[in-house]
Amino acid sequence: MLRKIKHFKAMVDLGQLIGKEYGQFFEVRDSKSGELIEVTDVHQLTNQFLEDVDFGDAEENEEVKEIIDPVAGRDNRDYVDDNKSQKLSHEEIEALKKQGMSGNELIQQLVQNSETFSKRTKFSQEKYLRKKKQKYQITFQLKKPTALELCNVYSQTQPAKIMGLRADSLALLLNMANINQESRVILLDKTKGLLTGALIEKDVREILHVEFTGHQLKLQNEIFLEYNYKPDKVKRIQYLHHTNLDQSIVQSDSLLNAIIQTKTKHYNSMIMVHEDFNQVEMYNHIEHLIQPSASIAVFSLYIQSLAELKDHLLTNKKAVNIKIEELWTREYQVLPMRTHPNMNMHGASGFILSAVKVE
Amino acid sequence: MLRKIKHFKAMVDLGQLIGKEYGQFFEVRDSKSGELIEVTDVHQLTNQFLEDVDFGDAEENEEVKEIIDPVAGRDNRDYVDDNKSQKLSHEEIEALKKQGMSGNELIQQLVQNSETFSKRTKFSQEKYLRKKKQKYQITFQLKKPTALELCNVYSQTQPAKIMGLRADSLALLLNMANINQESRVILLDKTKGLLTGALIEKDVREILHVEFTGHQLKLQNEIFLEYNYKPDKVKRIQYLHHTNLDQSIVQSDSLLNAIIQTKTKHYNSMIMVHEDFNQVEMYNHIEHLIQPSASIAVFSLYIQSLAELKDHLLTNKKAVNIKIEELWTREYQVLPMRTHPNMNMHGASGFILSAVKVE
Amino acid sequence: MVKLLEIRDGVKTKNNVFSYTSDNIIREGDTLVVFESGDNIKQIVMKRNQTFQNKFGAFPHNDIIDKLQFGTKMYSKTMMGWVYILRPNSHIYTSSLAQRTQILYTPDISQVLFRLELRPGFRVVESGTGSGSLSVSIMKAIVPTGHLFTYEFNQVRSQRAIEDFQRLGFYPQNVHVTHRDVLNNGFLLKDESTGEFLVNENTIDAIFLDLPSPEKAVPHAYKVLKRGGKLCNFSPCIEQVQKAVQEMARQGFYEIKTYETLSKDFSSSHHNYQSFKQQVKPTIVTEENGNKQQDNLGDTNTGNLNKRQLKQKDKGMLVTAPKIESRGHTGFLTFAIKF
Amino acid sequence: MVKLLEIRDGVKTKNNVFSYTSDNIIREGDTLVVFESGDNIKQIVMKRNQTFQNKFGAFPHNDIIDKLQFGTKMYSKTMMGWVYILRPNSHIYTSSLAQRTQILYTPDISQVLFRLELRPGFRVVESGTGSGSLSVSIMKAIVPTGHLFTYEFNQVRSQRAIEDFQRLGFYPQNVHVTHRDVLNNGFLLKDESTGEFLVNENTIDAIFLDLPSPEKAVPHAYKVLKRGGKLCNFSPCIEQVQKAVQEMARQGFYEIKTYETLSKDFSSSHHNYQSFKQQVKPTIVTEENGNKQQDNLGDTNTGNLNKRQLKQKDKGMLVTAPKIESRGHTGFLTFAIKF
Repeated sequence: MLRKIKHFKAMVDLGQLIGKEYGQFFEVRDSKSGELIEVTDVHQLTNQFLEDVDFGDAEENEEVKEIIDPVAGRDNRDYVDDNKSQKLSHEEIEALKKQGMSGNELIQQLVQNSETFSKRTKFSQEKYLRKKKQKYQITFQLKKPTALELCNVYSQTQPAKIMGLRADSLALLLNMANINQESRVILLDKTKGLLTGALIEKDVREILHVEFTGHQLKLQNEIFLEYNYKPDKVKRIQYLHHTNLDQSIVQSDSLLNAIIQTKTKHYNSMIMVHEDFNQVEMYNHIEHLIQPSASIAVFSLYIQSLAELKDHLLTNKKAVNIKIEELWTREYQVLPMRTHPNMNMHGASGFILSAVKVE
Repeated sequence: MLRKIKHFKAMVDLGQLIGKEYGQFFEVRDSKSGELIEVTDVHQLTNQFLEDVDFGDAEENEEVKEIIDPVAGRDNRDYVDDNKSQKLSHEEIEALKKQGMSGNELIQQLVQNSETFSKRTKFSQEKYLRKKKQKYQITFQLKKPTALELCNVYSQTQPAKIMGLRADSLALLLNMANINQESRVILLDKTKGLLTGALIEKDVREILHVEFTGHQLKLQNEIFLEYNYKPDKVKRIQYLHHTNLDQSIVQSDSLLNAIIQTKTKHYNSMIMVHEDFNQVEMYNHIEHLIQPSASIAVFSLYIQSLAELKDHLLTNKKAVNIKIEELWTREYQVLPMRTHPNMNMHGASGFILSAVKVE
Repeated sequence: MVKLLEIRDGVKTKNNVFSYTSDNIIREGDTLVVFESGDNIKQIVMKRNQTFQNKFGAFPHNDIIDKLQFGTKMYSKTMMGWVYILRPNSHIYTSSLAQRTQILYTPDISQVLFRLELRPGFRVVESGTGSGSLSVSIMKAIVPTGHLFTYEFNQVRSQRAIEDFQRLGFYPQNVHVTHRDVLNNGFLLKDESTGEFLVNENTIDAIFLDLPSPEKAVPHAYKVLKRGGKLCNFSPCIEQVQKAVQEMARQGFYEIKTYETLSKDFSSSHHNYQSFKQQVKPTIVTEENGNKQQDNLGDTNTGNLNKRQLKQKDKGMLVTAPKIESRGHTGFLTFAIKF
Repeated sequence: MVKLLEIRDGVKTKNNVFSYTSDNIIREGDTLVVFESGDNIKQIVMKRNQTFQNKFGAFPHNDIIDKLQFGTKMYSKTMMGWVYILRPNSHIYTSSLAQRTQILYTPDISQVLFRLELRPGFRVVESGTGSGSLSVSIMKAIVPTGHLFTYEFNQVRSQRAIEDFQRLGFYPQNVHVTHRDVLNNGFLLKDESTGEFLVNENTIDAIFLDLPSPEKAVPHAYKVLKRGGKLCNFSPCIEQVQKAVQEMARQGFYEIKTYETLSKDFSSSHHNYQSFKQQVKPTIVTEENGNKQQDNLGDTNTGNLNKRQLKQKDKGMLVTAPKIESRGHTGFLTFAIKF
């Protein structure tokens, strides 16, 4: 999975990445060759947390103050011209960027055109370079396609593909379904396989994926394929179309009947992220396959759907410990003198019903 | 309005308060006479904000550190015995409290039984007294019965009486209804008059209170009466039972007909906090009295009710700028080294529909 | 620009943008809101012989003035389309400003008005003026007899505010705009011609601060507030709040309370589920600006007839969901009372 | 206490409290949950000849062991009432602990498990152990081959944790409990008998901190984590977060992200409105623990017949509302990755 690649102006041969480890950061050394170099200084990535911190093995400290940003106000006071001795104008820098010059080359230009760089202490020079790298250098990271990473990508770019599932809701869903390496899961999944993949990641024993749509498996599994699982992991998944659970069909087909028999009260977890049909009808359709005391977790964007399901389970005494909850998750910017919750948030966590099946 | 009076063990003659100003704080000087004294040192009330701050005209500072609380951890680390030289045991102090001793007397006891009090600097003595006063002295404040104060009291103690309205929601409701001194308001109020009083507070010109229940006005106005408004303010309110708006009744009664005629398209604000009936039906019942371009604001504990009303207004093109929103308000503890959102919050703000009527 | 005068309780009151008129007719000089959609709200001032243009065509002011009521629909000259013409309320006024600059939003404004307990007759101080969005809401609450003293660091913004307040009918009788750095110079204010204090010590009922270093303004605020007067501070960063709160306690404020308020917007739609018996595709009917749109979620096109039948019989389950794009933070509101 | 062994992928796996059994029958030594209501959840261990007592009477273990399935209803000896006997899941386990001590709650636990990307085989460090609520959830995620090293400052708590983990089938094969002040002594750990490192530098996949001065533990955490290993810190106060975050950046963590997660619980009920035509009193049917209750909102008693008819025909509008009493804050979760 190579995200952020679209940010580059330079042509980069991704073949360079083969053999590299997940988690490594790279930047473009120069724009012509597109050669990638590995980032080795972590503080280049986290400079903003450290603006007024003395870290590393610096010997001199007296120049640090000169490049501290003032407290961010709401009136753009956080803009500070910290480079008055820079001979390149803002417009010239922008022009160089437009020409496709790599961040690395741009910073070399800035250093050469700085009247004071050579007069700085070594510590101050390092700090200057880190700041400039964070500003001009585009770095990217090789990430392993995990449920967390895939969920984050899709919820930011194509939330409809994964039924609006957010990372925090997926986290709660998996936990309320008590997913662990012992789980046998009956799954009603319309997240293109994001959820199925998350279960495989937890090394569950067995998955019965009940299909409620007539589309090709490949389309339905678009995201599942991005996990790149080996075949031995994938074979734990069984797919079954919901019509094969119709009583009339099951009874007339002795082979199907035998299979269904072995799966009756077999599954100790049930997860539903699907609402093409009424969720009460969907639940009733697969209910007989769920073991008593199994953990049930259902996601919906609409509280109305879950309220109906809760009402059904409660009225018919089919479950206990039934709970409908909505998560509220917000990221915080924790920076020196500029700590506040992020100004924008994903406002739709959806709703999660959890319960324990009883008889 | 004298809240907190129940906290006292001593009998206190409230007659002492007559002639005092709203906003003043009092404490009981001694438990026998129940004599009240006015609090004159604001820092006694706000000591916790100032624990490690040098304020006032203190000349010495060196002893301040001795009484600083450590950072609050989650394991009761915020408990500190700052008075090892106190001869009274915790049990003895509790016994004195149970005897009905006033906080003021108790603190005098503590001072007399402290081995180190007299050795402290004047600044340190003041700080000690402030801390003890905040801990043992019950202070209370004379507050004017305003919409804000009444809403806070009822939402904490009897939320059902005011339909679950929270101060922040009431604030938004009034603002979305564009309430100002020019407003003519048609009001469907089941908050026992909390809302009616809030409108009088804003000095609105005219209120038509449409009643939908058959109860006595006095019961319905239980909270309104606590505002203690003068008659000239109250006379701006007209009460009308909803049955008097039925077309059949209006047409057969020429006097009523004449009144209703003058009120047709008369009101430039409509507020509804009432759901004994379907809110769509209630709205349709009074709709003809609302001026085009009037601001509409409806509160409900249930989003389902407002969704129906929104659907009705939208489908029939009765309003524009229709919005359903839910507030999320949280208080923060902002104390030195112990800043965090409050651990408990009122989770049910209810929902507010706002719109502008059009024709 | 002619403003009507009304008599109220014996006091002559000049009308402002929110004033009531029983005939509801639009007059020359009125500011009105042209509402195309929730995302497209414009303010215009009625002037004879002018014309408002949008994608639907021309809307001559002469066809509005003395003819149309607020809250009605108006077709363009070519009948290509229509807009609603509305009397501004403070929320719509704020929304129309939000489209051009960073402002305090309605949920926060509501809290400020209510928790400062503003009412007619109050003398209020505000800094900075900014876009004037909060100023207008404050004035809504304190007219006809109250007065707002608003201070702005930026001269261009303060000049623009004067023009806006004049157009809306608040200036000069209800507001005084001062171009000043209050962090260094405080709020004391003299009338330049008479030398009399406009803002003196212990004379202000309520004060609102939205400044980069609020702790520096707190002592100035304490000075001009009455005993029992209320302070409200708005700051986006927690460090600003911490400093301001400590300074409030030090100065002698009490009941120091810090809140954060967010608002969550909900969309609603009719969600039609498939049925096991009758395999109908799910249909989501969403609404936007009053125009019904249909949005098929599935990929195959089955059972159109059934779908239409379903719609006629039953519009499906009415469902609501919060919108994904939402504001995560605006700022912290700290309230306090002068002892 | 006899534990069944299962063969999985050739590895003998000792069962734990969450293990699956295809017959679902309760055996001696099993920990089960007695569910009276959402507010009354108890854990008990099955032992022959013992009896569980509650307000409904006696429930002899001998009538359960080898006889009843998890997830079924059991009547008391006297038939006075019944309970559900459930297999614990990690959420119910956490809820039952919440009734006796301050713990990390399920929404936060879910975030920790998912964002640390725990999976079978992981070697995880946790401090402090506390009530062991998070420990059990971590072990759920990393068994059968993973191992948790949990450190606790308080000796009584660490001893109690060992007993709990043993009863639940995790100790000693999946967890090592150490009584230690990690702020001063770090996480390096040797096997006392062999002298071999149990926790050595660069060997840990994930680490969780819940400590009063987390910034002091961050350097120790950096030392034992693998490259790419993940750190999670939980702190209630923003000042602790600020210090910890700065120390993380200083040590060489990246992707430092701080979140706050709250969960809002919803109740649901059937709300019956009055009708203008047929003046019936509003009835709210609420549910609690599966028992239907009726709660009349009005004060006069009219139309009982109509009310009953209404109920039969139409249960009213199904409405939901968040509960008033709700948690406003637990703590901030900060995640970071070792470079």
